[in-house]
Formats: sequence, structure tokens, C-alpha cells
Amino acid sequence: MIGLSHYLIVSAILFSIGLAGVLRRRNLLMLFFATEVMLNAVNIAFAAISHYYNDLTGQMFAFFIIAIAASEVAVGLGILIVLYKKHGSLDLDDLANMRG
Amino acid sequence: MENLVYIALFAPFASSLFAALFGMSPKKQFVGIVASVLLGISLVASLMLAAYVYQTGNTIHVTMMDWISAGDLHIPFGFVVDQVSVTMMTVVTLVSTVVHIYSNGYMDHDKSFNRFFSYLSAFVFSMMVLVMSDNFAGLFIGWEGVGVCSWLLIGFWYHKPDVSREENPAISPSWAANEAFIMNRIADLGMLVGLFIIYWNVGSLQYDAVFASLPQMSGAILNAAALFLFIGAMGKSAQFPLHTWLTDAMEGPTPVSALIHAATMVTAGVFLVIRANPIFALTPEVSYFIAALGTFVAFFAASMALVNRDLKRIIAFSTLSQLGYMFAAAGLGAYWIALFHLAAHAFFKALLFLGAGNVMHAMDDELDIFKMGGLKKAMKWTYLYMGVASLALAGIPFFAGYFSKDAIIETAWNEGTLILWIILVVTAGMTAFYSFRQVFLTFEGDERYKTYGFHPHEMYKYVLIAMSPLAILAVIAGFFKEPFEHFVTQLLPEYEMSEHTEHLSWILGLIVLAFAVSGIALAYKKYYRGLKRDEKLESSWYYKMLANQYYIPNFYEEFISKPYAMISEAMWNKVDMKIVDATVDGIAKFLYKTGDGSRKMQTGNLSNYLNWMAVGAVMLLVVAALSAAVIG
Amino acid sequence: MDNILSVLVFFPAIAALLGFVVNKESARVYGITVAAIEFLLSLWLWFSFDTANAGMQFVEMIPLIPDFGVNYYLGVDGISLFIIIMTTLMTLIGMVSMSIEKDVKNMIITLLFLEMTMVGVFVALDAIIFYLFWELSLVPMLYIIGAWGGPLRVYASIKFFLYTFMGSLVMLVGMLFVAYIYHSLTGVWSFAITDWYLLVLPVNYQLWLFAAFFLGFAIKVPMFPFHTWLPYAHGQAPTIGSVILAAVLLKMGTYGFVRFSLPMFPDASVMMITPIAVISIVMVVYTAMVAYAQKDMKQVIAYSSVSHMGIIMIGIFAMNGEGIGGSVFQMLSHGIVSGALFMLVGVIYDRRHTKLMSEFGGLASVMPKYALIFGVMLMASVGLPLTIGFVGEFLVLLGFYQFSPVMTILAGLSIIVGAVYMLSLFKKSFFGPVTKEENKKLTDLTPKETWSLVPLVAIVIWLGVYPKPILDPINKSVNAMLVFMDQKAVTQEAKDIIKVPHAATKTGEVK
Amino acid sequence: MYETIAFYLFSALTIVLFLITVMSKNVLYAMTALASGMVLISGFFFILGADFLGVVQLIVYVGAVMALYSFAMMFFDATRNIKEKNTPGMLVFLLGGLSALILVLMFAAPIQSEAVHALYPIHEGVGNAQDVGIVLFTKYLVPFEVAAVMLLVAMIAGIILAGKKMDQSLTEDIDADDEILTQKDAK
Amino acid sequence: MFEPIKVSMESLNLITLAPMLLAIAGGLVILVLDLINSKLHKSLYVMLTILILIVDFGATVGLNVNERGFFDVMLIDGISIISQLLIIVASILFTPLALTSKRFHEYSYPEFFALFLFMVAGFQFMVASDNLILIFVGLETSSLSLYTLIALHNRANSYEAAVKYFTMGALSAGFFAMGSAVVYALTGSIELYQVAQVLAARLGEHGLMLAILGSSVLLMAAFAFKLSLFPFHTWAPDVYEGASAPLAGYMSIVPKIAAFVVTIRIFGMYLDLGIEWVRDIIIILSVLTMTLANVMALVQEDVKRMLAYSSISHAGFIMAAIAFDTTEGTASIFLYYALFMFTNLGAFTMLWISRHKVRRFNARFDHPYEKFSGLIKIMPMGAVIMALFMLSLAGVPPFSVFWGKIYVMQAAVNAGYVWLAIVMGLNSAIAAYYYLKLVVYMFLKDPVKDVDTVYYNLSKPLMAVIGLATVATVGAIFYVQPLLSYLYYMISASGY
Repeated sequence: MIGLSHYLIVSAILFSIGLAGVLRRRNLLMLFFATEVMLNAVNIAFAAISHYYNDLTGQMFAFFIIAIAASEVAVGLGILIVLYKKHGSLDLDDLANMRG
Repeated sequence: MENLVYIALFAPFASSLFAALFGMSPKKQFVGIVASVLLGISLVASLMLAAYVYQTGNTIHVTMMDWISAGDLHIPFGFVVDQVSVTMMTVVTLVSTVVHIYSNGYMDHDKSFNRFFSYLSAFVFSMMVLVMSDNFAGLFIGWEGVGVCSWLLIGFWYHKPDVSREENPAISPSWAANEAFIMNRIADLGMLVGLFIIYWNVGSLQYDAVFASLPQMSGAILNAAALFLFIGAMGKSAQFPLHTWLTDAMEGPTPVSALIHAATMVTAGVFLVIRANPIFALTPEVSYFIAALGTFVAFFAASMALVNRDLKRIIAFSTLSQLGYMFAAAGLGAYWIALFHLAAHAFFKALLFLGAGNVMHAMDDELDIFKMGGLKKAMKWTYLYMGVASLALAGIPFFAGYFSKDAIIETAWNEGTLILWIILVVTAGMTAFYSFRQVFLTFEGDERYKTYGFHPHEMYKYVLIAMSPLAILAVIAGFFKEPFEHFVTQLLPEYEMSEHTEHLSWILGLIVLAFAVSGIALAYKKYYRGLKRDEKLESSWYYKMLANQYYIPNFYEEFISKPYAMISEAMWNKVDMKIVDATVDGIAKFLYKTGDGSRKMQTGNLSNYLNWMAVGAVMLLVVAALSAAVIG
Repeated sequence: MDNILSVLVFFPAIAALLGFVVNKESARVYGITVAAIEFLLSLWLWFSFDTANAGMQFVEMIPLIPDFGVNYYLGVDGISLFIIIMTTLMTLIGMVSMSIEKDVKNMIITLLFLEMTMVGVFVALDAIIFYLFWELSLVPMLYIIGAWGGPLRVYASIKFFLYTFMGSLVMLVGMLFVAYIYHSLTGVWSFAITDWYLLVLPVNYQLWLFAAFFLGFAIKVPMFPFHTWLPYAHGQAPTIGSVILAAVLLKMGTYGFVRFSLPMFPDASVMMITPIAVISIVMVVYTAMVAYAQKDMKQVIAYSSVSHMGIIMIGIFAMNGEGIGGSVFQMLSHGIVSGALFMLVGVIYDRRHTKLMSEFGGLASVMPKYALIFGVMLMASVGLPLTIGFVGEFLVLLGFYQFSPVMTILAGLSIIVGAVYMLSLFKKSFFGPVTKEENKKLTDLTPKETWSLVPLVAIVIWLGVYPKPILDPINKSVNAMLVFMDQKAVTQEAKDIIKVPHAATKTGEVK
Repeated sequence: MYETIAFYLFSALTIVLFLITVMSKNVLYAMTALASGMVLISGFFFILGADFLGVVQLIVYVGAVMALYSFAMMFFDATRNIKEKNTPGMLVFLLGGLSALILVLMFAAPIQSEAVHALYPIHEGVGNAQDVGIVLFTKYLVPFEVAAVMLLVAMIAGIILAGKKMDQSLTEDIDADDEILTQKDAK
Repeated sequence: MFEPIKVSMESLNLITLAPMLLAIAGGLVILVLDLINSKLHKSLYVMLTILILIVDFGATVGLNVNERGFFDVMLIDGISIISQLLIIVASILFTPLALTSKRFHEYSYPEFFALFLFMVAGFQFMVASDNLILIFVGLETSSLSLYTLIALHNRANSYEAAVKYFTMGALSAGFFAMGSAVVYALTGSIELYQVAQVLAARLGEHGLMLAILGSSVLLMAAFAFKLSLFPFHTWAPDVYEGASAPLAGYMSIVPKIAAFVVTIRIFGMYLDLGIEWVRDIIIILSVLTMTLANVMALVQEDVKRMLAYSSISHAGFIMAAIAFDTTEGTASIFLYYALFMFTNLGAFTMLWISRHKVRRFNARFDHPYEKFSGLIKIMPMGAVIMALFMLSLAGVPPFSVFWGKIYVMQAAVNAGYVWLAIVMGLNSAIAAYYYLKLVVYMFLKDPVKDVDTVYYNLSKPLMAVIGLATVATVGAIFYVQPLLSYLYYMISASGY
């Protein structure tokens, strides 16, 4: 029988994959993908907890996370576009004007 | 009578202020005259007080105002005129007056004439405070005051440059002045400690209160107090090992040497011991130490005088030696004899210095007696004065020194301190020798000065006349021994020779006299005809040692002054800058370096930032996991 | 006029603000006038001060942050009264003697602000207000050193600021802790020093708090080994800065010990006597030796300040009326004498733009008046009787002797080593032949310089001969404090060592 | 049984797909894998009975977000393999592994408890959309509306940031010194 | 099937929503106005924004303490009110900075002001709830607006700043979501008051400690990013540097106040549950943050960047107050920020008015120290005022930040953390160095080159802002008491 822990562990693994992606990616677009992975991982956790507690709050949270992720994508891509126009690159290594 | 006290005290002060008004102006003859007159007034007042005290046996005690009061300490400006202080007052004002008049002549070519009188009178005022004060703190005021005046006066010709020790053992007047001041300060610390001991055990610094409560004090405390007070006395009276400043102090103008470094200030130490005799009387160990040290210094200084070629330094050594005698007397309990010798010594030693001053005046400040000789033709009166003074110093009968010094030597016999007696007797012989060596080399024999192109001339008449009271006193002072004893022993403890001594006194006297006369005779034989230099003797180690003052000044320089300067330099450069300050700066630099190092985490690369963040989060998770494992 | 203290504090501040409007050329006169009025006000304070009363007078209290116990709380007693007068006097004299040409107006405004903070420190009876003025005083001094100073001025000024700032922040934590204890005992927040006096603290608390306050005060004093900011600050500061710094700012530290550490932590103070005395002796002797090694006249006097502050510290920890009274008096004396000495160095610096002793020699022949005044100040500095310097030093050593004769003798070395560096300074600069050509044409003191120095000479001698008018009120307050400390002390050892003068026990003066 | 198989299948697939997303050098592959992974996650939602959430996931993520990403990808011309100097694998592996380990440890604990009572219970026999609707429009109405504002913000942000006005500097053509707007603006 | 749900208006307590709704409506009004007439001048929008915020302020002041609204989603307790008030006041104060004499790109967008208002509303929602969902949504609303506002400055650096802020924000959102998931898994609830109850009951269960601590860690990571605690602070200097001075100043106050409120709610809960571990972590992070930020600020060459590090350090300073978990500690947070607000407002405004279009002093920095060299000679008043702000930031009495500092330190002492108070004191001493550095440049150095244009952007509104900031900074001693008693009343009313 599949228990809550199963789902949560999957969620944890996916979250860590997302985190690893955030860490290793230097391309901003790909980096954004990784953040989406992290949020999706959390969504699985919420849905699973909601299911096992028989409580709707988790689904609510997941719902809002989806909304937030969508907004983030919009704003993030907007910023990426102005950045790309200015720099012509999405590589983080080219983006280190400010340091120290 | 109170007014007289104040007149005696403040007339010199007024004189000083008056002269100070013109301190920066060119020479004004009237300054010297006014100063001398004011000093004369002080002398007269002192004499009147002396007469009053002598006749009535009363003492006068005045309190002018409060000085310091803090905690339980109350120090007034109080003055007491009793047998001891009035004696000192008389001696001080008398010698001072003479020296003031003398200075009118001696300093007449000096452009700082007015300043000189200001300092000189200030000194007299300080000295009067010293002797008249009714408490130890007041004494200390005067004590320091005379120190400063001595500093000012030794360094009077401050513009002279420093020279090497070979050229001038005192290096320069300003150097000598500083040396004197600092050496005195060393002793002053001892004196202060003595005061503190007294205060915390008595609760007061008034003489009468202190002396009244002595019986309740423990022996250790008394010993400590006596010892520290005596350390103070050692500085001012230039006792070994703090003696080197006195000979260097001869850099000052000669009247200063006469007044300060012979007659008055240097005897302050003796005065202190006499003043505080109730304390010393209760501390026989310290007293014996004083006597022994005094005897030692008497001999020690006389030995250095034997070979010295500097006119003033010889007299300075003799002063040192005579101070040793005084301490010997005081240490042996014969306070009144010490005081008597102090007074007598003041007269003939001042006379001797003033005579030396005449010679210097005549010889354009030349001091080397080897370059003199045969001055008697040009300076008959001076020769006479110096001869008389030397006779008195040598202890030839019927001169002042005979009575006083003999009594001291007799005391040493009387106390059964045979070694002290022997040394003192031998020293008496040496004293006679060097005194007359000096006199003969200066005034008799071939006229060596001619080869150096000097044109000696006699001092002004009025100066010579002014010196006459001293000369007279140097001759006759001894005859007042009986009344003097009677007078001062109203206050000071009586000192009676034992019958045995009394019995032998004429033999003892003869022995001393024999030594003195043979000293003179030796001097006569060797130097009367002129200077015959003995190369072999002069190159011998002991001659050199004596001529170099046992190398003590060199020792001080090598082992105290230079190391002090070196350590100071090291303290500054090594410790203060390299350790203390460098630590402070090091902390600041460390912080700055840390900042420089840690700003490297701010690479500007977002990926690194994300890594930092993840590292932070994961680290926190790890810590959480570990803590959870611990907490359970 | 009950609010004279507020007037004293804020008059210079308001004058400084108005000073922005004053024309550049008239700024100097403006400043002198303001300072003179302030000085007269402080004299009036003395005049209306009730010398028979040992407690706080002219007390003013306005709640500022009552929830936090911060009040605008001022008052003076015999201890602070004369320091205030000295502050106003030295500011006035400093302004009169000021020889700065550059940005005079800024300097005047800064000085007036500085005067406010200095007076504020000495009248504050609320710890926060005290701290406020204490910290605020750093700012104008930073500007004075940094803007008008020598080549290393920026380094010196920042070092001065940060060093003191660091120490005082630790002190602030101490203050907050006392307030916390007060609050937990009484349920009321209070930073009033007089309230804090009533706290009887356990010994271990006292020790910690003592340490916290010690750091703040010791850096200001400055005690060895926290003293190295001082030579830089003095060395780089303009004359006026050095005068104020030496005369007043350093006194804040020692004043702090008297005002805070002793009455609040009597047991800790007694326990700390030996360590502090050892540090002070090191200060006295060590810095005197360092002073002797200096080549620069001003540095000599700067280090001599440290040495003299050591004497003051020893006196404070003598725990008897003689010592503490002597210390407070010595604060005044050092203020005036070192202030005057710095002014004197400034005189020669203005003429020759160097302070190296090797550049001089024989000044006594060229500038006799200058040499005379310098000599008087020198003698006061080495503690000659009948000058102001002796009274304090004598009382301090006398007082401390009761605690430890040996340490007193060591501390007493100051009279020797002090004479060594001072006389050597005097000899090197004033004695000997005039060797340098530039020195032959030096002019003696100008009237401006003379008239700013002569009053100080007069004070030096007046207070040396007749210190009573000042010593009496000081003594009263100090005695009251000792009685109070004795009653408050927790341990028997402290009670034994704190010596209440008989005079105080007889009249039974209790705060 | 059916659930178990689905769970393991979906888990394996999402993990692989997201790994591809994270590891792939090709944006297109990464994005396709991400989209597929999201579809599979909606599968999880369906398994867990959160039908509404599954649908939203499909619409928003697979529909909207992925469309946005595709447009962006085209804009950035990122169809080719991209060259990245990736962070050292060691660090990534260590941090990712550690976080996975600890999170797994955390979730492996008996985290589910009978003590927890559902505050907004899922009703038996009622459609998930209905259930969600009721909670969303009562309890979570305010967050819902705020989310609307947030989306508005995102919209405005997207429009103005991507808009033409950002390309030109609105201040560029005006010389600093002859600008006399001071008084006008100060009003 | 369900019954129709009946909800009474009273039970909704709609008034609790009023302030945020006003701000949102105001934002919409601005958007509509722009649609109607696109040629309107920015001054109109600035004034409108201020007016809307003033109305918002009024609505917030009128709220009753300790009320819940809208199915308990809204929580209007004391800290919610005071933080909203602070947020609104700070917003009002920073808005007029748009009225520079020179044009700037972002202010030519009316949307700028709409976004600004939405952002304020987002912050208000964030602080006015203990529901993690609403907190999250409010946080994202405000953050997304803020990212956009930063990017709108339209310089290469501002894009870079926006990207950095955004990306790290996304990561922190991930942490927040995961943390909430763990909390939810533990308690079946995401409303903190429910969470607290369930957690208290489950605290004794075996094997749960890791999950509890883990949830706190994940949430901590999320908010440590917002509060710029070490090592989550790395975005802050770059973002401050890239953003315009008003926004940088704004960022140093408002998001932090909001984040602090949430932090107080969340970690206050953990502390109340007796999880001392959280306290230790907070203190460690706080000490690390203030110290490292301080030493890094020491070596900065740019004033704005230095102020960024200083803001980080101040945040670390304040963070410690959360660990005390006392009323004084909480009050000190708000007192500190209220006082810090005025000083920072002044300091950043001074930077703003001296902002040149071209970087004439340094290739990279807008406000290198050299720029302020010898300011006392060029513009004495400006130099004096800037120095006042610097001294205030350094904690020199009687300027505003001092009172905040002393109160935080007092709170530390009262809570038994004397060593922490000493660390705070020493840190203040280190910090004094870099503040003084600017004072030294302004007062003790000579001007470098054509500095006559230092006050490039000065306009009357900006002068008014500076005047206000100066008065508030200098006269802090006179309003600390009412402020303190109000804060104290509010905070103790809400039980913190």
C-alpha cells in the first residue's frame, strides 16, 4: 500500500533535483525550469498530505502555488527579455557587473 | 612681634618680585640696591626676633592662613620662630644680605643682573619658609622652593652650550641645573614618603603635634619615618650617593655657590635632622647610620678635594665634607653642636666662596688654580679673607671652625665610636691640607697667570667691606659657643660630654690640632713656593681616581642616564609603537583584512549566490538533523 | 535662576547654531564673546552654589522617555562644579589664543558645540544623557583634529573616535545592565545616577559592571595600554584641539570613575584597587619614560598627560578623602597646566611650524617672556609646591599611601621621571646657545598670546597658594560620597579600606 | 494495486524527466521533459483525488507556462545546445544529495498522525471541483483575490518589461544641463 | 449536494480588508487614468499615490486591535497594525523621491505607481495574516512588483539586480513552499494559531523532531533571504547598487518590516513551543550577519553599496531581538525600524539627489566616496545633514538610530543576553568606521573635481523630504516616548 511517506519522499527527491538544477544551471532560462521543478515537487507533497488528511487546505495551497509559479514565470520572462536585449546573453557568468 | 615675623619672611619675597618686574630689562643698578636693602630689613627683623627669643625665651607662633585641607588633612601656612629657626633665620639673612651686596659688584657686567636678584631673593624667601615653617608640609614648600631657585641659579648662564665631560665635568650650567633638580627630586620622594608615614600615623604634619605623639608610635614606624626623612635630607645636603650634583652646581654664579651651595640650602638637610630631632632621638639605628654616613662623606669628599684643580670645586668638596661633619654630630645626638657648626660653617664657607668669587672676577672666570699663583699682590684683601676662612675651616684654634668642628670630633670620641673619631680626625688633617693647598696655589708662589694673559685686580671696595662681617664672624663666632649652647638647648636636647671625655678633651684637641697643623705644613711645603707638578703622582691610579671623583659621575652616566635614555627609547619605539599601538592597529587591520577576504564571497555571479543560499539552507538542515538526533 | 545648568549646556549650542549666520570675519569675536558669557555664567553658578551642601544642586528633571526611564536630569555637586568652570575657562582661553587662519567660522561653531557636550557630560545625572553628551563630544573633536590637524590628521582623528567609541559602547551595555537590575528590583525603569546609587549590588555583578564601565572610562582617560590614540590625537590636532582634549576631554574618563564606578560599585572598586594601581603606576612611569624619548615637544606633553592621568587614577582609588579630593583637584590642575603647555607649544609652532626640539635651543634668550611662562607651567607640571600641580599630586600620593606604601613610592617616581622629561624638554628647547638662524629672529609672545596665558599663570599660582575655595566644596562632596560608599559596601574588606574622614563622620553628612 | 503501479510508474517517470530537465544541455529537451513531467504530476493529483488541481495543473502549467516558455525560447533563440560552465558536479551532488537525504529522513518519520483533524474535510461523494470551489470562495476568497492582483501585477510587469518603451532610454535625449524641469517638477 | 452557504457580513469583518483594498483600488485608478489620458505628468501620480496611501493610513489607524476577519484569514493584531502603519509611512515618505529635477525612466510609467501601490497592498496582506497561503501570496505580490520596479530603472545594473533578486526570490519561494508543506504535514493546518496548537500536542511524539526543526529551517531559509541574513544576504548589495536610491532605501525598510512581522509570527510560535534550538540558530545567524556585513562594509568604495551592507548589518542586529521573544524585544524591532526609517530615508535621499546621469567619478559606481570629498566646502548644509545621518546610523546619540540600538541592547540585556549586547556594541563600533569614512571624506578632505553638480537632482519636494528626515533624525528623543508607548501597547495587546 502506498502511504503518505511514499509521496512525500518522491516530493523530497524531486525538490532536491530542482535544487540541484538551480545550483548547477548557469543559463537563466534553464534555471527557471529548475525552480518550476521545485515548486511542482512541493505541489505533490501538498496534494498527498491533503489526500491522507482528507483535508482541502493542501489542495488550496497547491492551487496558489500554481498561480504564483505562473506569475513568476511572467515577471521572470519579462525581466529576462530586457536583460537579453541589453546583454544578448542569458548566461550568469556574463552577468557579474556588480561584485565585492 | 608677628609683624616682624612677616617682615623677615616677606621682605625677600618683595625683593624678588621687585627685581622680577625688571627681569627682562637691561641691568638696573637700583634693583640690586633695593634687593640688598630689603634683605637687610629681613636681617634686621631676624636679629630683632633673635634678640626677643634670646631675651624672653618665648617662641612666636603665627598662622597666616589655611593651605590645603582635604579629608582629614589640614595644612596651614604656619610659622614658628623658636631658638632653632631664629638661628637659621639669622644665619640665612645675614649671609644672604652679604651675598646680595656682594652680587651688586660681582654681577655688574652681567646683562641678566635684575633677573639674578629676583632669583636670589626668591631663594632667600624659600629658605625662610623652609626654616620658619611650623609643619613638615611648609618645610617641604621651602624645600622644593629652594630646589627650584637652585635650579634657576645653577642654570643662570643657560646659554652656554653643552661640552664634553673632559672639558667641563659639569657639561654645562643647564645640565648641572637639571642634574641638581633631578637628584634632589629623588630625595624629595623619600622626604614625601616620610611625610606620609608621619601623617598616617599621627594625623597631622604640625611639628608640635607630631612630636607630641611620638611616644605612642612603634619603633618600626619611627625608624621608617626617620629613614625616609633622612633620605630627603641626603638629597638636599648632597650626601653620598646623591652628592655629584653639588660640585656640578658650581656652574652657577659664585655668589650663588656661596649662598646656596655652601651656607644655606645644602644645610637644609642638617636643619631637617635637627628640627626633627625628637624623631631621630628615638631611632638610634638610623641616627647611627646618619653619623656613619656623615663621617664617610666627610672623608670621601675631603679625599676628592685633595687633588682637585678647580677653585670652586675644591670649596664645594669641602662643603660636602663639612656637611658630613654636621651629620655626624646630628647623628650622634649632638644636635646643638651640629647647628653650631652649621652656623659657623655658613660664615666661613660663604666667605671662602665669595673670596673665590673675587678671584674669578679678577681672573675672567678662570677657575684652574694651576693657572693662578701669586695673586696676593693684586688681591690683598681677598687673600686675607680667604686665609681667615681657610684657617677657620682647618680648625685652627680661636677661629670659628676650631670650636665647632672640634666639638664634633670630641662627640665622636665621647660616643665611643672610635672609628668615626679616627676618620674625622684624619679628615681634619686633610681639610687643612687642601684648604691651604688651594690658598697657597692661588695666592702664593710664582705668578703663573701671567703666562695666560690675565690681569687680576681687586674687587670693589664696598664688596670687600660687605664681606667683612663674614670675616669677622669667621674669626669670632667660636667665642659665642657657650651662649649659643645655652640658647638653643632651650629647644634642642642638651648634649654633655662625659666626664671621661671632658677629662681628655685637651688631648683630643691637641691630636686634632696636630693633624690640622701638619696638613697646613704639608701644603706649605709643597705649594707655598709655587706649583711643582709631580707627573708620577698625577698619573697614578689613585690620583686619577680622586681627580675623577671616584668615577662616580661616569658611573651614573653609564649605568643610569644612558640606560634610562636607552630604555625610554626602547619603550617608545619597541613597546609603545611596536607592541601596544601595533596591537590596536593590528586589530583594525585584521578586521579590514577580514572584510577584504569576505567580500570575495560577493563574486557578482548569481550562481555563486544561489550556491551560498543552498549551502546555508542545507547546512541549517544538517545542523537540524544532527540536533534532532541529539534531542531525540 | 534654577535652570542655570540648562542655560549653561544649551547656550553655546544655540550660539553655535546662530553662528552659522555670523559673517566669517566676525566669527572669532563672536565665539570669544559667547565663550566669555558662558564663562561668566559658570562663575555665577559657582557664586550661587551652596558650598555647605554636599549633595546635588540646581537639579533639573524633565521626563524624556518615562517608559524607558530616560530623563533630562541635571545637577552639580562639588566634584563637577569646578570641572565645569574649567571647561568654560579653557574654551574661552583656547578661543582667545586661537591662531587658526583657515575656516575660522567652522572652528568657532565646532568649538561651541564641543563646549555644549563637555558641559553636558559634567552636569548630566542621567546615565543616558551622560552617554549622549559623552559620545557627542567625539564628533566635534573628530572634526577639529581631522580638519585642522597635521599630515596624519585623518588617521589620528578616526583612531581617536573609534577607540573611544568602542569603549563607550561596552560601557553602554554596562549602563543598560544596571538599568535592568534597577528595574528588576524596583519595577521602575530609571537611568538616574542618583537612583542607581541606591542599588546595593552583589559583588560579582559589581565586578562585571565595573569592568564594563572601566573599559569606557579607561580608554578615555587614557589608561595604559589603551593610550596610544592620545599621542596621535595630540600630535596631529591643532593647538586648540590639544588644549581642549587634554584639559577637558580626558577628564571625562576620570570624572566617570568618580561619578559612576566608585559610588555604584564600592566593593568592586576596592577589589580593583591593586590592579588599577599597578596599571596606573605603569602609566606613570612607562609613559614618562616614553615622553623622555620623544623628539617632538607636543608629543612630550601628550605623553606627560598620560603620566599625570595615572596619578589622578591612583588618587581616585585611594578610597579616602585625601586621595579622591586630591584627584579631583588634580583634574583641574592638569587641565589648566597641560592646556597651557599645549598653548605654549602652539605659540612656537605658529612661529616655526615645527615642534621638534632639535630645531630649537636657546629660546630663553630670544623669547624670555615665553620661557618664563613655560617655566612656570613646567614647574606646575612637575608639581612644585605653591603651584596648582603640587596640591593634587601631594594629596593623591598622600591618600594612596594609606592603601599601599610600596605602590605609593612607585607612583611617586612620577615626581622624578616627570622632572626628567620636563627638564630635558626645557633644556633642549630653551637652554643652550641659539644654534639655528631662524630662531634668532623669533618674536616674543604677542599681546594676544600673553593675555591668554597670563590668566592661566595667575590661576596656577593662586590655586597653588590658596586652593581652599575649590578644595572645600570638592572635599565636602567627596566626603559625602565616602560615607555613602562605606554604608553601601557589601563586603567587610571594602568597608575596611574605604576610609571615611573623621570630619565627615562627626557632622554625619549623609547624602 | 492500480494506485501502486501508477504511483511507482509516475514517480519513476517524473524523476527521470525532471532529471533530464535539470541535466540536459538542450533547451528544447529540457522544456519538453519539464512539460511531460508536469503532465505526470497532474497524474499524481488525479491519483490523489485532487481532480480540480490536476486540471488546473494541466491548464496552467502545460498550457500557459509552457507556452510562455516556448515563446521565450524562440525569442532567445535557444534551440541549439547551450554552453554552460556548470557549477562543479561535486558541490551540486553533495548539496542536492544532502538535502534529499535529510528531507527523506524527515518525511520517512511517522509524520502522519491521527491527532490531526481535517479543518476543511473532503466530502465523500461530492465532486472535488465542488469541494474546492466552496472552500476557495469562502475561506480562501481573500487569497484568491490577492492572487488575482498578483496576476495583474505579473501581467503589467510582463507587458511593460517586454514593451518597446524599455528599449529606448526615456532620459537619453535630454541633455542634463539644459533641462529646466526643476521648477516644473517641484510644483 | 451542499446547502447554500450563508455568511453574514458582520462575521466577515470586511473592515479588516479596507486598507489593502484601498491601495489596490488606488492602483487600479491610476491604471484607468493612464488609459483615459496617457499624457499626465508624474507629479499627478505621485500625489495621487501619496493621497491613496494617506487614506490607507487612515483606514489602518482606525482598525481595532485583535480582530480577525474573513474566515479568520485576516489577522489584525497589534503588530499587524503597527507594521502596516510603518509600511505605509515609509511608502509615503519614499514616494516623493520621484519628483526629482531630472527625469528618470521608471517614473515615466504610470504603471510604476500602480505597481507601487499593489506592492504596498501585498506587504499589508503579508503582515495582516497568519495564514501561510495569504502570507505567501502577499509576499509574492509585493516581491514581483518590487522586481519589476527595480528593473524599470532601465540600466544594465538594474536588470542585473532584478534578475538576481528575482532568481534568489524564486529559490526562497521554493523553500517557503517546502517549509509550509512540512508544517502542513505535521499539523494538517497552515494557519499558525492552529499549527501552534497541534504542534504543542505533537511535540512529545518520537521521531518528529527532525521534521519540526526541518520545517523551521526551511521557513528560516526563506525569510533569511528576505531579511538578508548571512549567508542568504548575497543579493542585497548588488540589488541595492543596481536599484535606484529611493528603491534601495525603500528596500532596506519596508520588505524587511514585513518579513520581520512574518518571522515574529512564525518563529515566535516555535519559541513559544519551547524549541530552544530555533533561538540558538537565530542568534547565530544574527551575530554572523551583523559581523560579516560590517567587516565587508568596511572595504566598500561606494556609499550606496556601503549602505547596503550596513542595512544587512542592521537587519542582523534586529534579528537578534526575535530570539529574545519578549515584549521589549518585539517592541525594539519596530522602534528600531521606525527610527531607522527616517535616517535611511535621509541617507538614500541624499544619494538620490546627488545621482548623476553619467558616472563621472568612477567607471562603476554612482556614489563613490570621492564624490563626497570636501562636500563641506561646496555645500556645507548638505554635508552637515549627510553627516547627521551617518552619525545616526553609527548610533551616536541623540540621533534616531541610537534610541533603537539602545532599546534593542536593553532588550538583549533584559533577556539575559549580555554577551550579545556586547557583541552588538562592538559591532556598532566597527560600523562607525565606515560611516565615519564618509564623514571624513565630506569634512576632512578637499574636493576632487567639478563637484559643483553634486546636487544634481535637488528639487523642493526632495528638500522637504530631507528636511523631514533631518528633523525626525535629530529630534528623535522627543517622539521616542509616544512611539514607544504606542508600540508597547500594541504589541502587548497582541500577546507578543
